[in-house]
Amino acid sequence: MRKGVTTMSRHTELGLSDADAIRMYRYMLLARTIDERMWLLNRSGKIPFVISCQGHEAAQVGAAFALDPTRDYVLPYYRDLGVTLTFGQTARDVMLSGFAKKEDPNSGGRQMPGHFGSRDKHIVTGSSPVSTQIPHAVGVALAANMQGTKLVAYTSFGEGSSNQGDFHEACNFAGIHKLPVIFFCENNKYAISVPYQKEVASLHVADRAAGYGFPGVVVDGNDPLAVYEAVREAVERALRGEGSTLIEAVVYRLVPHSSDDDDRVYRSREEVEAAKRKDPLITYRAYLIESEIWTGAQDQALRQELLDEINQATAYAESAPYSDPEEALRFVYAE
Amino acid sequence: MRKGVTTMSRHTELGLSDADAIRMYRYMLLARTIDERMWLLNRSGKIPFVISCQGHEAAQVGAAFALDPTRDYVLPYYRDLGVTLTFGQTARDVMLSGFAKKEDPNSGGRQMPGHFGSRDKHIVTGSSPVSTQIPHAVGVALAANMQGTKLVAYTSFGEGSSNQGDFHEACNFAGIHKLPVIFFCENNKYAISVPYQKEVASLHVADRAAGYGFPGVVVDGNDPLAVYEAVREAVERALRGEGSTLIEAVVYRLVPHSSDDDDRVYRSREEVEAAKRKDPLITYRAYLIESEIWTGAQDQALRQELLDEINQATAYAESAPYSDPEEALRFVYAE
Amino acid sequence: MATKLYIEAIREAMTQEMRADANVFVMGEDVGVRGGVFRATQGLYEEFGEARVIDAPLAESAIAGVAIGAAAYGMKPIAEIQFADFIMPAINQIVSEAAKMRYRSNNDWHCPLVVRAPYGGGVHGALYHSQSVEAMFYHVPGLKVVTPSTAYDAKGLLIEAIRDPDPVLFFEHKGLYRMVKDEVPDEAYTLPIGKAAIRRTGDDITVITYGLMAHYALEVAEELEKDGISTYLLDLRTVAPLDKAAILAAARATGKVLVIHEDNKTGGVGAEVSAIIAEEALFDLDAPIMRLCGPDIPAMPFSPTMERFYMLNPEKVANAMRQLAAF
Amino acid sequence: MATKLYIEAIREAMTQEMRADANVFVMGEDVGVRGGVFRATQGLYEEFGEARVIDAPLAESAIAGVAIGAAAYGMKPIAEIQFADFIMPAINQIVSEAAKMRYRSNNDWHCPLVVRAPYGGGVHGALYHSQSVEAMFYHVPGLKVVTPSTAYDAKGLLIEAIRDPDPVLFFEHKGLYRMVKDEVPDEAYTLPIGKAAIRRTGDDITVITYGLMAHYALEVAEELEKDGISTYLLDLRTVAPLDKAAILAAARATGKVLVIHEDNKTGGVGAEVSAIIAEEALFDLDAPIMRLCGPDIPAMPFSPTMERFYMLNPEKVANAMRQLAAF
Ligand SMILES: Cc1ncc(C[n+]2csc(CCOP(=O)(O)OP(=O)(O)O)c2C)c(N)n1
Ligand SMILES: Cc1ncc(C[n+]2csc(CCOP(=O)(O)OP(=O)(O)O)c2C)c(N)n1
Ligand SMILES: [Mg+2]
Ligand SMILES: [Mg+2]
Repeated sequence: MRKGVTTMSRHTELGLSDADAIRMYRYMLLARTIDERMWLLNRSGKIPFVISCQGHEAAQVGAAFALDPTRDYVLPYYRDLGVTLTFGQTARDVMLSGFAKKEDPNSGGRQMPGHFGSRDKHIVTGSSPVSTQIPHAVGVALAANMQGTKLVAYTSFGEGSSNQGDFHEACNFAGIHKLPVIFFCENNKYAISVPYQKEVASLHVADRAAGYGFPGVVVDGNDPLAVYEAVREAVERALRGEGSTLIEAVVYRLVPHSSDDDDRVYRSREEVEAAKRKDPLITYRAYLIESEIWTGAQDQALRQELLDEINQATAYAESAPYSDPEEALRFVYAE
Repeated sequence: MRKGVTTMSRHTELGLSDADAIRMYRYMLLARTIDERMWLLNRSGKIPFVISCQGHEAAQVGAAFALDPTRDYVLPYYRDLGVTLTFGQTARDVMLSGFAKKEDPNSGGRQMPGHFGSRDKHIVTGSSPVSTQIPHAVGVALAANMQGTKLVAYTSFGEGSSNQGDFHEACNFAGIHKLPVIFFCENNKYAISVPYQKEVASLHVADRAAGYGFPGVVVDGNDPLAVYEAVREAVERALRGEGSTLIEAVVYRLVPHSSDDDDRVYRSREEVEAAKRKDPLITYRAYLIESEIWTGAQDQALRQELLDEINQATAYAESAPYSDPEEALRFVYAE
Repeated sequence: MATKLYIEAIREAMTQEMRADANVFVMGEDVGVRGGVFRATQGLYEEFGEARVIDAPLAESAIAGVAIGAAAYGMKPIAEIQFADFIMPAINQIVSEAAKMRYRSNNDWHCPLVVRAPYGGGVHGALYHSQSVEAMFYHVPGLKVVTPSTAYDAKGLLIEAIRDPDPVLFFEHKGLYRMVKDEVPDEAYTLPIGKAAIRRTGDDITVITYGLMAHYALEVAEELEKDGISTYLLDLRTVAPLDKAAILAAARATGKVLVIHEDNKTGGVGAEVSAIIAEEALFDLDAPIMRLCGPDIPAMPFSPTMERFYMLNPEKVANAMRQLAAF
Repeated sequence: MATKLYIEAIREAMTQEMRADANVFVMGEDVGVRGGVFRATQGLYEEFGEARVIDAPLAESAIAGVAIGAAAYGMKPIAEIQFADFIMPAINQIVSEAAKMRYRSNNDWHCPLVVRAPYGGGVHGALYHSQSVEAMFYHVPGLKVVTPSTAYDAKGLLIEAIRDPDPVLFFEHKGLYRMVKDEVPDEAYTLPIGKAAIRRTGDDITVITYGLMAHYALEVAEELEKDGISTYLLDLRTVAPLDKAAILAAARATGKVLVIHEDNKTGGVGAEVSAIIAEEALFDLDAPIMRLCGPDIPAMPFSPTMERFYMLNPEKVANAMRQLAAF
């Protein structure tokens, strides 16, 4: 189906330029391609661990695009490569983290990959125990309020993690103080092997917002534009001083939970195949092409460009030095 | 207003006999009168601590009346004297606990008053940290299910305590497994000094049920019959295997939080006076008299009877022995 | 110099730091209009308003977690846990997050948080309003744990804790709030975290302790002096980091060491104090390293007979000190 | 007798107890269809069904709290915490509830709960999948804490833990799961909680340890034997309650004690072991009580250089043992 130049495409209706729409795609593809590389490196024994964003890219990039990296703060979780790339992390950063090298900007090689953090990129340092970042986001919003700074604190987590007490306590706190927080749940219907109906009692995670006096929204997480729209609305609410929003982006994790997992035990291949047909990398590219702002040739070129970038990043990271062993003793306290 | 014999009164409509309706009143009055005595004992320096049920009696007795003490288990909180009396504790039990005597059935004088527990009365032992009993109730229900026993696990807590992570995690667990639990929130609008709008973000605590896939109900906690009705419905649901219910009983705490509190700093006297006019002990007695099943003379007689019981209980408890000091070493583990 | 109550010193430390630094704020249950259930924050709400004296919902993990987020952003939160017993729901935030934020980010982020909590027994607080909880934290690298025994120390150490760029747990013995009064300068001052105080020197026995027990030990030491037993008394003041140099010097001063704490014995702070001495000053010892501690029972009962059984008191302290002196 | 892996012994203990007692059930994250992220519960779901092998929501406080309620009612839950690092959100339930239920009810209620959790490092687990957490619990009266080092001990102690009427924390070193294999009877048997095992006797030095380190120490002891250094090796097996008699006997056997653990040093289990000896066997010592432990840093880094720096290994153990022998 071809559109005439006068027919507005969806991104234009949302106020996004063609270049923006393509930039979103670029980040999604960068995230995916890095992730694929990480798996290769893991399977070839070069890095001990990978935890994936595959299938979540549209949700992550769509959401991060609605934020302002110079104004807002993000408190992502381990899958959120799409968020941290949009906030300025590079393929090299990610590879340095994968190889656990000294230069890793997240942690100097101290943490596993997927444990993001960068003060100058407004990415608050994260840990492994799930959901602990959710009250931190509320604290960032509270602090900014106190200092008279307008910003949005964005935090994301899986639907499994919305069952932790910290989610509840944080939402309630934010609700009471009408804080500018976006609670972004990437609902991929599994917490490792545990399926949605065994981990979440409500039909939607978004239903939980009713308990905190702010809106809960369900959005198709395979559609970056729909996610962008929902998050942008939440940002506007937050900046108007109207408080928090809980957004549930429905996605699917296309690969096992992590490099240590084998998902064949708990998910049928048919289910995974069906989800792959809705892979946002495919559907969004199709959208761009249909909108006549993107071509197969451009796509090929972009893929090559990103691969080059990732190849360089990998080579750099692989040969970069580890921290000296005694470095382990540093930064327990201020020095 | 007089009613003819043919006009059904509310309790009759609920299937409660006149004797039942009066028994409810008796428990309410017993709870109130014991509580008043505890304050006197505290103010005269005889017992170090009191935490009150005053204002919550209708909610507590109405709820407990809908349960079956031989079948169901209760996991109450510190205010729930009305529940534990209805489940068979006596004035003497309460006084032994107030005086921290060896014979105290809750704890042998180990815990403060208001920390209930009695295996043979189906009252699961409780602690001070709020909300920990909520997952225990879910565990009782789960265990009974596993053993093929039909029962209801009833747990109660303040609205402040509904902000703890344990509330959320427990409700979610119960929701997933459709367990026979009644989550009963006694919303007195304060957590010690913190008013509702600073502690709970949702308009009603009951709104939170939406996040757990079971019904949430708000009921007038000053009306024992309304509470009875709501809890009975929840019991029936639970026994039919349809799962949990969250019930919010709106009440008012008529006295300070505890004997260590001074509520004049944070509540206006007008507010307290207004609440006292809705005191369930007054309104429910009026209902009984209006229904022509109770008279002023009977009321006087009952008050005297309860006072006698409490006097005896007090005298008994006061002269009962303390545990020997070395008893403190016992029951750390099975002996 | 004016004498002030322990609790007044604490209140004054907070008040002065809040005046001096707009980033300092207080958050906890009932800390606002009510001024705290012990009145430690009394007057703060009136002076600084509800935006800086926040009555938090009843949710300790959120109190810690929100404070951690605010601290990471650049504020200096003072979170109050109403009773130390109720810090348990916040342990994940304190241990997994506050303690590890600087380390895990390779010094990119840090967490200038103070958590205040009243601990300790002997006040009819029963099982859940009497506990000592310092031993659950002194083992955790990344945390500092302060347990002052005097009003002077409380003020100086609390101001230091608020200014510290890393998380500090500040445990206040609730029995001291209104029992202890000593000279406290009106102006702000700091005392270093991690430095013990020598309360007296002596030749016969060494007592190492902290909190309420520092008072009992001092009282008893003065009494024993009359019987010719001279006591070297070290008040740790900070249980993490421990002042190792001061501990070793104290042990060497007399060669006979008694470690005292109210907390139950097994795995308490006294274990580490003893182990440090046994590792680094063993040949300076003339007697086994004694410990006088609470019994290993889950917590302190409510009944006065059993509560007294649990609690140390000057008499039990005197017995142990005399026993060591006689060794 | 067949040799079995450490993890197989654990699985077998659960399987046999579940067959023997319908009240025993398993609950935790991914313990069902997935058989646990380490496969410790593999096959249980197939044999016992989803009602007794419960895939819990991702909420550790509920896992502990629901299990506690079920235990109070009369079931015998085995709760799995996926990694010991993630036990922190459940501490309030474990410490305030499970540990105190019998005590606070004056023996009216009790809590026959087992909490299993894999702990320990050296497996590229980084800061939050490598920690040792036993020191946060061994101080808490009302809990028992078991840390087996062999498949034989793991099975016997786990069966004992399941049958124990009180709460037991059962910490499995994840590095041992597939590294250690030894003779394990096919039938059910129990070993007493609170009894240490003498792995070898010797005259020159005593090593007291547990977990993975027990293997390193044994390996090194055999090597040192060739150099004429004879080692008495005590494997604690249970860190709460500690086997005091065995500790004292071990210390007295050689007069030179080295305590080893992977957990960081300050306030670790080694502190109490050392303090017990310094209190009750001081004059039997010929050397300071040495401790060889992880460094006092928040946790073990991911990078192999820093992880190796943290972890003890046979070489570091040998150095310490030789140093002590030379004393
Ligand atoms: C407190 C805690 N418990 C357990 C884990 C182990 N774990 C890591 S990810 C995960 C599942 C998370 O599921 P969800 O929140 O849905 O996120 P998803 O991985 O599906 O994106 C679990 C159980 C953890 N990291 N933290
Ligand atoms: C975990 C924990 N934190 C703090 C306290 C101290 N505390 C006891 S009761 C209470 C307020 C409870 O409010 P709510 O749940 O509304 O019950 P109410 O007393 O109003 O009936 C607080 C803060 C506690 N007991 N437990
Ligand atoms: Mg998920
Ligand atoms: Mg309330």
